[in-house]
Amino acid sequence: MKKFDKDKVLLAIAGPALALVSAFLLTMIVLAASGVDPIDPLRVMIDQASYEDVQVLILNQAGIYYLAALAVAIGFRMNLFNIGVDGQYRLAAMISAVVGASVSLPGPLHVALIVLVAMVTGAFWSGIAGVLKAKRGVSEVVSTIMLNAIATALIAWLILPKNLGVQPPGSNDLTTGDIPESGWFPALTIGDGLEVYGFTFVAFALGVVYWFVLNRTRFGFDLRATGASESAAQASGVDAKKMIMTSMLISGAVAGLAGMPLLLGESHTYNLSFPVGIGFTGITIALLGRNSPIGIFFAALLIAFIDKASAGLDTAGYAKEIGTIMQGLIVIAVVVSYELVRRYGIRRQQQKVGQELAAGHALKTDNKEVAA
Amino acid sequence: MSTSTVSATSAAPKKDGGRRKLTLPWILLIIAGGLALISLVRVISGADDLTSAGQISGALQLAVPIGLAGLGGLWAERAGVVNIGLEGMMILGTWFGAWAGYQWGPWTGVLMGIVGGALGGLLHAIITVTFNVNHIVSGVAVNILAVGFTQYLSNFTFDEAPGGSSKQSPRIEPLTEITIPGLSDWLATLQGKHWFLISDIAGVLGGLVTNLSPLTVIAVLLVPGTWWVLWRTSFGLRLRSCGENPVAAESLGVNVYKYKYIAVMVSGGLAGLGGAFLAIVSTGIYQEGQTGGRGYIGLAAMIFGNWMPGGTALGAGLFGFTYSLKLRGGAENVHAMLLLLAILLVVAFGWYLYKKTHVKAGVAAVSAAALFLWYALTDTIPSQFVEAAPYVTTLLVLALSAQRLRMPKADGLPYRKGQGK
Amino acid sequence: GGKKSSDSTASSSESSSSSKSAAIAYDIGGRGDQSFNDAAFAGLEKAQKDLKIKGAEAEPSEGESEADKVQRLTELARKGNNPVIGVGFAYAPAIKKVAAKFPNTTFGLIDDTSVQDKNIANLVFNEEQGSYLAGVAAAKASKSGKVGFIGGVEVPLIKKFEAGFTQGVKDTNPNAEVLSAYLTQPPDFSGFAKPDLGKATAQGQLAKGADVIYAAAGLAGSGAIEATATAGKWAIGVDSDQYNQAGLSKYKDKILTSVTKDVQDSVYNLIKSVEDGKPQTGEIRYGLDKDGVGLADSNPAYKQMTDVTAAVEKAKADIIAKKITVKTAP
Amino acid sequence: MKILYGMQKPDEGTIAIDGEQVTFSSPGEAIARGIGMVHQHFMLADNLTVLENVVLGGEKLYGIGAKARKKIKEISDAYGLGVRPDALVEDLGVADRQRVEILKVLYRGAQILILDEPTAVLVPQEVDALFDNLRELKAEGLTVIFISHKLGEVLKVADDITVIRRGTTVGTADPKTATTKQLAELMVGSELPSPETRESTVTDVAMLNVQDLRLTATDPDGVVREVLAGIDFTIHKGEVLGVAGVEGNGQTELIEALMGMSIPDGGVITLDGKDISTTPTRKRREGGIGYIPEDRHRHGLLLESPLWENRILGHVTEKPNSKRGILDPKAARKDTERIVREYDVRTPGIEVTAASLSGGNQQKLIVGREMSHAPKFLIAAHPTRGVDVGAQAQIWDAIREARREGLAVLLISADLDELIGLSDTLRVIYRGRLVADADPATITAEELGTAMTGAARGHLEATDNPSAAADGDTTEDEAR
Ligand SMILES: Nc1ncnc2c1ncn2[C@@H]1O[C@H](COP(=O)(O)OP(=O)(O)OP(=O)(O)O)[C@@H](O)[C@H]1O
Ligand SMILES: Nc1ncnc2c1ncn2[C@@H]1O[C@H](COP(=O)(O)OP(=O)(O)OP(=O)(O)O)[C@@H](O)[C@H]1O
Ligand SMILES: [Mg+2]
Ligand SMILES: [Mg+2]
Repeated sequence: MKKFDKDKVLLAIAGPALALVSAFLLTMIVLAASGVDPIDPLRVMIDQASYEDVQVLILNQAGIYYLAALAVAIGFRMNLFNIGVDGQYRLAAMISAVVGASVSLPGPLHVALIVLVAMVTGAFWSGIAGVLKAKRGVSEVVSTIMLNAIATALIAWLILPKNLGVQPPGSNDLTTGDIPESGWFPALTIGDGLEVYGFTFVAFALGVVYWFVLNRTRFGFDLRATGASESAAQASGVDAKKMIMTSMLISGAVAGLAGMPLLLGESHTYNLSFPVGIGFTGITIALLGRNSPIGIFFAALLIAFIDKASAGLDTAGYAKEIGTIMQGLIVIAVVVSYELVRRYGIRRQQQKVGQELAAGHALKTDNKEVAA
Repeated sequence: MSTSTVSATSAAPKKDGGRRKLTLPWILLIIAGGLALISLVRVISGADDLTSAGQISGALQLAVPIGLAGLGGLWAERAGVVNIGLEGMMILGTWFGAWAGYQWGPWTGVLMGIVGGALGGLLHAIITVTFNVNHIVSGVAVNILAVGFTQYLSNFTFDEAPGGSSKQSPRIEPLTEITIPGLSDWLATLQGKHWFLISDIAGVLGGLVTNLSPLTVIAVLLVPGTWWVLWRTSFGLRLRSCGENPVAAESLGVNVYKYKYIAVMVSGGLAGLGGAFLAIVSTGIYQEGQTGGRGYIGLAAMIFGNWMPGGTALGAGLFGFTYSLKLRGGAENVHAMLLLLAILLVVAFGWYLYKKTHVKAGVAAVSAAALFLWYALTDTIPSQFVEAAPYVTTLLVLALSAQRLRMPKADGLPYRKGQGK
Repeated sequence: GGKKSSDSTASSSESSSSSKSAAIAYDIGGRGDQSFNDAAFAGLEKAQKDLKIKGAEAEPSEGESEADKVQRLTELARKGNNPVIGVGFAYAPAIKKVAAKFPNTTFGLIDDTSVQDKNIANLVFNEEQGSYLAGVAAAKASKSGKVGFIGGVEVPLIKKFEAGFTQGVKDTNPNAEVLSAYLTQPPDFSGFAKPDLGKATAQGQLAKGADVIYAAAGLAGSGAIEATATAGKWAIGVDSDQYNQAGLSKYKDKILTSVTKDVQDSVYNLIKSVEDGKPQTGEIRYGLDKDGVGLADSNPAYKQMTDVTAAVEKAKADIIAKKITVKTAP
Repeated sequence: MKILYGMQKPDEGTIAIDGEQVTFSSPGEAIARGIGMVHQHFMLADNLTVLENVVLGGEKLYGIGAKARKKIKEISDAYGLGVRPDALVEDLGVADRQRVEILKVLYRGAQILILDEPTAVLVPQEVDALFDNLRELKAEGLTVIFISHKLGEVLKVADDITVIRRGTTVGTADPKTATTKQLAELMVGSELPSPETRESTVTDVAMLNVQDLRLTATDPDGVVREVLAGIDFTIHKGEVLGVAGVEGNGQTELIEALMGMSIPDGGVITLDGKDISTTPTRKRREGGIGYIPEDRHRHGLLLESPLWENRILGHVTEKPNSKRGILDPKAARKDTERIVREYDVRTPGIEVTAASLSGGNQQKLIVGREMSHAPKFLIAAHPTRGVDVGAQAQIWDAIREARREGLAVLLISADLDELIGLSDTLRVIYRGRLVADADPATITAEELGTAMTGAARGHLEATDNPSAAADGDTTEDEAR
């Protein structure tokens, strides 16, 4: 049994390593093909990441991505494709910012209220897709795409000064007003004024919760079982519709949290330039991290690194799209190499089964093809 | 994958002919009814643009890229490959279409747009078919790469061209538009009279024959074309069999890999054509971020249309229509839609009452009343809600229509040759 | 980005203050948007040429947050660029933070006066005044008494354009009707980038009888201009003189005029003031008076419409003389 | 057979057809050489019509239109297959599918026909019809390779018998002289197990009682059909109630209703004195219902998960799998090892995925899992389908053992010998109703088969069988 595990570890490392190497090689080929120095841009990026302030940026961004990716991963774990994380996250950030700015409570309570409102809002928005799927069989892919756009319109309306928004004098921006300091989440200050959002740590802690719930609770088992085989899960006693609803709600609630690091740690208001597209990056990261809390962690760091490090490319005279290309290549390289490694692993396992049976009970002898 | 087909027949005694089929007369009747209803709303609300020729041709133009992306999705998924990379393939289509279009004319642009999309399809096929990787991952990767590559390439191409920049291409010569001279004028006058139903029909027909881009005609023809190829040729049969039961197909000597490759490349090509349409016909220019999620909407249209070409076209048409309503008339048109919705709900109320489902009837009645009130008490609705109209409509239609979606059975599932049982 | 900026910036990133250097941080869209950002770049370019200084640029990436803006500005400031100009109101909170850390650097902030400091120059424009003139011209040129306004994205900035335009139309012809529409809602800023939406919207307004259409929609405006010109009606451009824009040469005859917004000059002026040792600070407002906004008259057809130009001139004089105050919100 | 059909490549050895040596690298080549195969698991695409399934891959022969339809009718009539070309395959019963498969092969003009376990899902009458078909084909000069576990059938239909075990030929036999016993010994190296259970353990304590169960299903088009009606039965402690029936007559629905996977429209289900008619599935399982599903891949296993997680499946709320909502993987693992040991599941470990086990071993794992929770009532649907003889015996033993200790069993099977051998009471389900009952001690498979086609009703007596079967058209009238 122990030997089996060692193989597993080796295989687990082989995948990502193979992937990163080939992704960087491919990027270099692309650069060389377009007549650009293939090494220097990469050097610039790595250089960038050696600055403390960029590192903090990466970490903070990774926390945001981590939450978004967790939200997506919860859906994926039971074969629900929540494309709507983006809308859920924005709506939740907006509503919770409004609530946060309009009340004043003692510190921890204030923060807790904002977080709660965000989770409820996110869950509400994803819950619509959940109800439509469970009750009416509407594909969540379609409904969440639509709900993203509807969220945009709804936010645009809500944030008008005549509704819930504020237009600060002299500004062309629309905001939700400022959250008083009691509603800020304490940050970890390092060096000269560099702040790691406190919520970043909450995000990573949530990864542990995610792992625990999924792997150590009955609910998590049911959820994974549903994802692995809906029919088998149903026969095992899982109420599929309830499961769809529950996981959609949880996914939305976590999506709602994705706006919190920024809202509680940086902007303290929701405005027109609050970032868009986090949910989509979350999809990439969840897929890259194969829905595992650790995988997602590294994937979030990697994507955040490329994001932030490539931002410095244009000041160094290179197109910063190199970063985007690199992300695409990494996704492909990672999944392809995972697949290759997986196939190799299965082949080994099959061989083992075969050998065992041949040796022990002589039911089956060896054979080269693998049956799935 | 090829687990026992044996137990699939769970349904017990089944009367034959239980399946009611939509026959042509029925479809025509439904269309006529819908038109009459819209006409009624137009007359009451005075929103004359509801069925004007411009409205219809605008709708058509907005629907074409979505419809093409949807058809692209259909080709891939009918062969068992989920294609969420449509957006990326569309982006490639806009870029290649514009790049070739501004240099060598629009038709070359169209061709290169298709090629560009097909290249994206090829990549998707290599990853999903040969490497058997999760189709969604691959699609997402294709999307990211398409964005990255086109933006990167623009720095070397459009940026250096006169009239272009790193974000947009120089102008592309337009394709000559088709208008049937006498007919469209006659229809236009007829429509101008604002008669009940007749003007509406004239408007719709007028929209279909006025200032028509040849590419629109091609795109529309691709709908029946796709149906014919996939459902009436042996090529199509083989292709669909790969999406339903690849192992069975393999056991009959069908080269599943080949068909999947072809399907995904055609899929990319169609999405690319949609992109080229955007660049060449809709705008005459490549513009970064121009597709703006239309690939995803196309995918939604395909699911909406139950993986059938006609349904996909219907989904795209619905979206194009509401979108055009929103853009052209904004508040007024969408306001009129409130009335339409209210009337539809009254119909639903009657139906539920007849079916004796009182709770649903109640909900329908209350919603209808609320909508009537909203309609009567306001003259317009906030532009933000107008913005959401196409999406809300799609969602409502999906939620209210009975869902019996049937996706190809092996759609999105991994397949490896020689692994069936 | 590409090769062009490399020569100037690659070196400036290494050696800091040996020679003077100014920097701009772009708004979403970045350089090449043929609009707002490009105008700012033109100002920097002019400064590079005339003042012999170096220029640095930095573009935002999609979906970035305030922290990234802070980081970008900090980096530009730390490398000794002075002034550092944030293009667009989105930079306001970031500039507030960074300006405090670099008291000796001047920060320019375009389109916002909500954050102020000794070393912040708020470069703002009276877009509503230019738009008012466009409204006057439109009302005069319109035969049907219906004119159209198309905004790219429904944000307060663009609503200023709408407000001025509508007021100008109504003051000139109280019976005229203004049809207005926006292409997208924030934070979906693609309304500035989808010409096909501009086209469809313009076609809708034309169908309703509008015969002059003013599009304040960035690039999407080109679609509106195309549709309007094709229908033989008048289009009014925005930001720069679109009559002279290469991409629109086919439709130039039907581009009545354009509402200009001299971002280029404002950037240049700020850089120059820093260079001269008397950095601008506080609100620097560009209105009709300083020709910071205005109405282009490159189209000969426009110049021939003397009743129109006369009305426009009169309105302009009235605004400068403060006889007319133009609203900034509809 | 996969090799013969070009789906897999041999390491060594030769194949000769008509004395000519051949090698195949794809099924296409095998088809071209006149080989046709009916697979153990049907190779049909549900969402395509019969016509489409038949012409697929052979479009060049007669096109895909009217000509092909004519040809299909021709073949169908010639061999009495009764195939409707335009029906969707998903609407067909198993026997019909079987015929479509045969038609597929004939359509291609195969000279060599391979049938892998073609009778596994057929009732005796259908088997006879199939054999008639085969004899006709034989008369036309076709070669037929017939693979089966059912020795009686082999003896009945074959002209020559080869026995294969563990991938090698272990012997040949002449059907005219060989007996099933001899064949069985060749096959397993020992005597063939039988499902016979003679001593009765039936008590008079009712464990499961079902009264007037009714279930309707609504088609997507809104047509309401009755899939179960008037179902009444009681299973006592220590009793095995066997339900015979052609597949698709409501067995699946009955199981689902008992498991709580579908909500019946009427009727009462009582388990051990408690009304569970509206209890959710999970509660029913906790309450002592064990379930061996008819389709283990769909309903019994998470194929891509390790064995120990499969051991948890269905019993996640019970010991040793979890405590107070929290899983206990350690205990679950340990218990999995026990099951592997006790039920002789052949696997190198409990971390391998369920998919990597053979069907028989998967089934043993499921049986072990269900038995581990000391069920009061067990639903065993086709417990030995597709399972090798050795595993079959073990599974039967497990059921017998539990029955002795007071387990009530609902046994649903297409294997009539298994039904007759294992059951204490027999009922026949036809079109959603229990139409007949019989005493397993006296009934024969043929008589039961007659009742399954709906031709006989009421209490089946071995002696009045002929009169019961007399009035009906017995073979054609199967479910659709
Ligand atoms: N000699 C062998 N060498 C390697 N693998 C074998 C051998 N015999 C059988 N197998 C494997 O065992 C599995 C079961 O084989 P197969 O389905 O052909 O058996 P079978 O004899 O047809 O059994 P059944 O009668 O139950 O269908 C297959 O996946 C096959 O690959
Ligand atoms: N190429 C191979 N080499 C070794 N073992 C194999 C190979 N292919 C299949 N097997 C073994 O065959 C078994 C699974 O085969 P498969 O899933 O085809 O069985 P099955 O047809 O369900 O079994 P059964 O016929 O007994 O019901 C496993 O034990 C697997 O390890
Ligand atoms: Mg077999
Ligand atoms: Mg087998």
